[in-house]
Amino acid sequence: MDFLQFNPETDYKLLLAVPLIPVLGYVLQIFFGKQLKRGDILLTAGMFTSMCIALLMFAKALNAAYAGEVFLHESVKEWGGWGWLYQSEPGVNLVAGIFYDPLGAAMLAVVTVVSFCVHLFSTGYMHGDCRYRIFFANISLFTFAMLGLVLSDNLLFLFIFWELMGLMSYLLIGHFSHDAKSGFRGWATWASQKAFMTTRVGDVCLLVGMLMFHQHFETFQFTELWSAAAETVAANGGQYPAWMTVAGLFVFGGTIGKSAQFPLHIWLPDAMAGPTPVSAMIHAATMVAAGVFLLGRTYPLMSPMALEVITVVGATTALFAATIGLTSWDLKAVLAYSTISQLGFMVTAVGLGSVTAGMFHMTTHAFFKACLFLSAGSVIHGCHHEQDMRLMGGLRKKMPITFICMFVCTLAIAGIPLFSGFYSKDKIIMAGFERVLDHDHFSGAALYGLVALAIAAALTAFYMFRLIFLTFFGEYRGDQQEHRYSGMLDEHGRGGHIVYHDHDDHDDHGGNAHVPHESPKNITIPLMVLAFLGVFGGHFWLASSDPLANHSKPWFATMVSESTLYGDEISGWLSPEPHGHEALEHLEHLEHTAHLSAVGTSLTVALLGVFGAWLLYYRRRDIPAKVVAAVGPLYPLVANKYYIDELVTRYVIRPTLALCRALKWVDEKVVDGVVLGVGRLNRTAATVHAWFDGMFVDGLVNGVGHLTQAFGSIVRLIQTGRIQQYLSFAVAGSILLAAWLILS
Amino acid sequence: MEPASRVFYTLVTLASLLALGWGAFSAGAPGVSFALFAILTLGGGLMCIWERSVVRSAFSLMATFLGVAGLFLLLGADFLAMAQVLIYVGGILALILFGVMLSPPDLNERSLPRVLGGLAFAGGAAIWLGLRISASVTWATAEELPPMTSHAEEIGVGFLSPEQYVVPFELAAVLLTVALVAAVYIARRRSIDLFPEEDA
Amino acid sequence: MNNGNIFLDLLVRFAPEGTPSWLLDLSAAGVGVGILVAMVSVIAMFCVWMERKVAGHIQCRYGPMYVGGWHGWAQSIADGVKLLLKEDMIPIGADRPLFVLAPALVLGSIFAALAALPLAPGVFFADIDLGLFFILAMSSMTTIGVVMAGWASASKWTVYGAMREAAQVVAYEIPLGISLMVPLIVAGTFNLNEASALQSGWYGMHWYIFQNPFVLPAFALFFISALAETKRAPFDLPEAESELVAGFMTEYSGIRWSFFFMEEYAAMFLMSVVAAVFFLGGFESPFTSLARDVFGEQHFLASLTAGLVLLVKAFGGIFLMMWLRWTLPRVRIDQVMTMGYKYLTPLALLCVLGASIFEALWLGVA
Amino acid sequence: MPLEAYVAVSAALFVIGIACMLSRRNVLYVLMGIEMILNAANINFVAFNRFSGDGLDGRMFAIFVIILAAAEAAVALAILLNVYHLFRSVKPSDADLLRE
Repeated sequence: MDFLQFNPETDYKLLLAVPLIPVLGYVLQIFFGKQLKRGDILLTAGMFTSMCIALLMFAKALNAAYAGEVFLHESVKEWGGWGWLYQSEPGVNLVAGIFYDPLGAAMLAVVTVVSFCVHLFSTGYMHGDCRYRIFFANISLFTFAMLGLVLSDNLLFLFIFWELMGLMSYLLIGHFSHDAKSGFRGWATWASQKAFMTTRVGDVCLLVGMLMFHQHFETFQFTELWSAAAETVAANGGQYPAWMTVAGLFVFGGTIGKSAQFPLHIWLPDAMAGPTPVSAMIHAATMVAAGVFLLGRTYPLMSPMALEVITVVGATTALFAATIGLTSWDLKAVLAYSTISQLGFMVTAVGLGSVTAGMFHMTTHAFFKACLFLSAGSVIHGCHHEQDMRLMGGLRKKMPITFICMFVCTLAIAGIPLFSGFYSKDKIIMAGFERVLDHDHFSGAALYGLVALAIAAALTAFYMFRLIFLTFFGEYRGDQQEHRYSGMLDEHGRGGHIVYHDHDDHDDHGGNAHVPHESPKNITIPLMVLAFLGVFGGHFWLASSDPLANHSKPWFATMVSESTLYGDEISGWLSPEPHGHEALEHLEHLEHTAHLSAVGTSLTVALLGVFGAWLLYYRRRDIPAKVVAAVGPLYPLVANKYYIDELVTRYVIRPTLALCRALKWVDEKVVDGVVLGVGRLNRTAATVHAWFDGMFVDGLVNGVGHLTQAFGSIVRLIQTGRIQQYLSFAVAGSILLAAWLILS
Repeated sequence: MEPASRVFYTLVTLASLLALGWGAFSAGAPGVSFALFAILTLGGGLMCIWERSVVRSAFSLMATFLGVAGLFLLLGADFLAMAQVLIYVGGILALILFGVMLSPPDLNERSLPRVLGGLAFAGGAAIWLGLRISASVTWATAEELPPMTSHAEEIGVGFLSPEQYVVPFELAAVLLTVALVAAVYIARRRSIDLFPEEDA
Repeated sequence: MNNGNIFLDLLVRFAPEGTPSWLLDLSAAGVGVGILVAMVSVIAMFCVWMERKVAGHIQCRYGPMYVGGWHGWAQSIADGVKLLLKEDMIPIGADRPLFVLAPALVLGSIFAALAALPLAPGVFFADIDLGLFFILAMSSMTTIGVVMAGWASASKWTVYGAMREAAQVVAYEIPLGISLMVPLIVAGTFNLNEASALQSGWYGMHWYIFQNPFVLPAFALFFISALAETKRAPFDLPEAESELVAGFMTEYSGIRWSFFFMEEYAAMFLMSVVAAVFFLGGFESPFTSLARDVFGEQHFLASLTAGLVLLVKAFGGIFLMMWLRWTLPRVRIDQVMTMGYKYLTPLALLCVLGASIFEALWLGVA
Repeated sequence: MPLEAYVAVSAALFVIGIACMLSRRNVLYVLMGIEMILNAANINFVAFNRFSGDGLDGRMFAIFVIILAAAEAAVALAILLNVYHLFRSVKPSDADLLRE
């Protein structure tokens, strides 16, 4: 199959087309959108095209991977990049280019598929929205930013798209802030600002780290950065220099902000103020994935010390967010905290030294989390924008398709075997065991990470099944009005911003407005697609002529490994091959043990969690209340998300504002005073100067003028303004001249 | 007709008859032709000065132009003669008539002493100087002149050959273009008015 | 300048010995002028009759049918007699000398122009080297006559008509002259006889419009400009009868009025002949060629054929002008100006450029 | 005719042109006077050219003078119309704003 072979002549054009189609659609939509009857067709079709191209390229990549080829396409080297701020001398040489490696291939496919599904879903979900067209335009540009980020071959352009994504998340989370009828209006404004400002902290860190690396390595290109890092470390005697740890941690700061790691996770739960499709995009494919993707790109730059910090932060996030997920009643909030928790898994995996596992989890998570969010959206849509799980229940019968989709994705996220999440989570835990069991590489951080992840995995299974049981099993509680508005306000800790709206302004489904119903096809079809991918995304064996031959080789592991990601040279430097028969045997033994332990652990924790949820929220519904009573003040602490928002408000925002006021005072009193003083001094000097000017300079000039006038008044006696008089003079003069010439 | 005009035109007629007679006497048929064209030229000019109506003056100018064209013919410059008729009569005179008709017809005064004095003084001086110049160099006499031929082709070649007049020719083209553009620019109506109070 | 004039030749042949040469010249000129006047009168009368018939048939009627019998052929003669017998009126406020001079100037200048026309190869009044230039110069003088007539009549209508005439003719002289330069580039001569003789190839069909691709558009431009120059519809603004009574000739009547009338038809004839000579082959046609072959180069019948061919071409042009007059509506004065200055002049210049380039590069002249 | 005759006519025309320019109080007369002066000059050019041999210079000069006269007439007329528009007068003595 020739078309599944890489063709260097045309591939870069196809790859360029993938991000350019959405941005072109954006431009058309913004400038000419009013000419289109419907606001969605253009961009959805564009996204579909983009997805098809990305999938074609993905198929090529997969084909190459199964054939055992290592591929790494860099436009700068292969096709010639786009020179930007290029100088012939070394210095700031910026060449924008495309970087297509296995990770990029996977991400490109995931992003386009999820984005297309979200587009399709939005045509149903956002129906009737007053800024429908703008919504589609923004979501396309959002996708463009992520695609550009994935394809960037250097840190600077990655940063540019990173910032563009920040802007788009701001616009999309705040989507409802322009909708006067929306109950989310105030909250959306607030949440969008919060997301923007919070991620900005991380972005500044990333910028600082980026510039530190550029200062030392004089490049932004990933491949050059990696080899420069290898050379530097080798020159330093195998030890990472201290500045690399610092710079790596700064870069990781970007990930903390973007991927909602502790303590900058606070923006993500609030991001659900935006429309549900936006949440799906942010949680699955774009925003938070960007942070993890950044880690994947910069992994070779991270020193062991930095990686330990990363492990600790990731594990803490995973565990901490999972506990919050236990107590939340809001359907989307549970999913939001589960995202934070899963992101913690990914970050921990990178910290534990298994980039493959982290990226794998990111990919599978993208599918099932997108499906979960869209299902939640479907549920919310079906329940007329009700989000409280206490007001749901029994929806299994009423929304069968949504239920099935959500259920299989819950199985996936809970880590049930044969579902994609199991494979990726299992790989992360296995990475942890490898580090813990290996005496050479043991560290406390790794042990902490392993334990935290195991607990978090159990909690994940628990709260996810809690969600399923609350939402889909039991009796429908939507008509129990006493639950409405109760307990919701403290749910988000800032009830003032939440006004749960009861509007059915686009209730075109007919019938009883309060009876949940299945969503229309353009909502369920993306669900089914994503559910399919959520189930099987972990162990695809497509692109191979013989499916059975490769059934035990998950595509991701085949495609993405450290050697395919960073090249053999760099990966060899990162984890040197063991030498000697003994060492090799030891390694095999270690792997075997780790594998068994990991499978055992993940199975145990998953089943434990599922069983707990079944017990507490299906079988014995009285237990949760008793538990709450038993733990005492612990429950409000967790339910209020450990008061992090309050802490941030008190210890970060208020001091910042105080500082600002102080600076303002300095500016007004001191700086302005100096400036005004200089101005007064100038005025005084100018007065003196003006006096001099008026007396002497003007006197001179006027004197010349008067002199000229005096002469002019004499000359004007013959300047009568009569043309004919001049003519007579001329004639008389010429006659005299001629007479003189002749007579002389 | 006012008495002064009668006297004036009688004098002009007498002078014309004298000139005709002198021409016929001195040179026969060519002399008559010359005298006719000279009378046309000068008579038109005199009438132009004399007539009170500017329109009549303009029309009398046509006689001058035609007379000059005739003189050109006698001098063997046929191309020039026709260009004279085409440009002066068909173009410039039409433009002047246009100007006459676009301007007010209220200026009919003429200063007789100034006309006559100017004519007498300047005429005496100029004729004397002209004769003096022509006498100061030895010129070919009318009988020695080469036969007259048409010079249109010669003039055309002269215009285009780089050794001769191509630069002045191109300059003249540029001048004409500039003049026409300038004329259009100047003549277009614009909003400025030096005496706004008089508009009321 | 008058070498080759057949009248002079005849006079020289039959004159008694000792006759002064200037007398011979003068007599030849007189004879020529007499023939010219007669010719113009006949042409004008025929054109008047023809115009009436053409107009009649275009408007689905017959036109004059009674005077003289066959299709009213004597109608123009009757009209002419009537005009000659009418009282010659001059308005009180008119400027008498100019009023009298104007029709004479108009007719005289057109006669002067006609003097350069050849009647047949070798038969002409004046074989002027700069024939075309002469024709243009002389016909431009009619403008002055028209303006003079308009002003001398001391009437609003006439002054308006005169102004329009001046503006229109000055405007259209430019494209007229420039479009004539295109065949001049091909011909290389101003002389009408020579220009006609140069088209004798291809059995008399080697016309200038076939020699250079830019002559045909130039011909169209020339024809339009000629319509405007001769004040013919749709450019008959100086005498627009629905707006200005009769334009510059409102106050004229009788014989003076007929002068203007004759001038108009003489000018049409003049322009048609110029068009025929400089665009449409002049004397040359397959018939001319055939007649020359049959009778011999210098034979009287060959010359007659050539003259008739030119006459037919000229009347073809006149017929086209009449056809247009009775078909097209009159345009407004601003449209006339716009067309002349904005379209015809640049197009004519383009034609000159194209023709020069064609001659220089394609044919390798220069 | 001898050269003197042409020169005399030219001189007389020149003088008439000067008188035309000076004696009338209308811009148009100035214009007409200029044309006469140019014509007088042209007669001289052509006459001296004819009587000095078979060169072209004189006639060429005359042609350029005619070209110049055409350009001058166009511009002058435009100026005249503008002056009339501005001053409501065609007297050259009225257009004396610069005098002040």
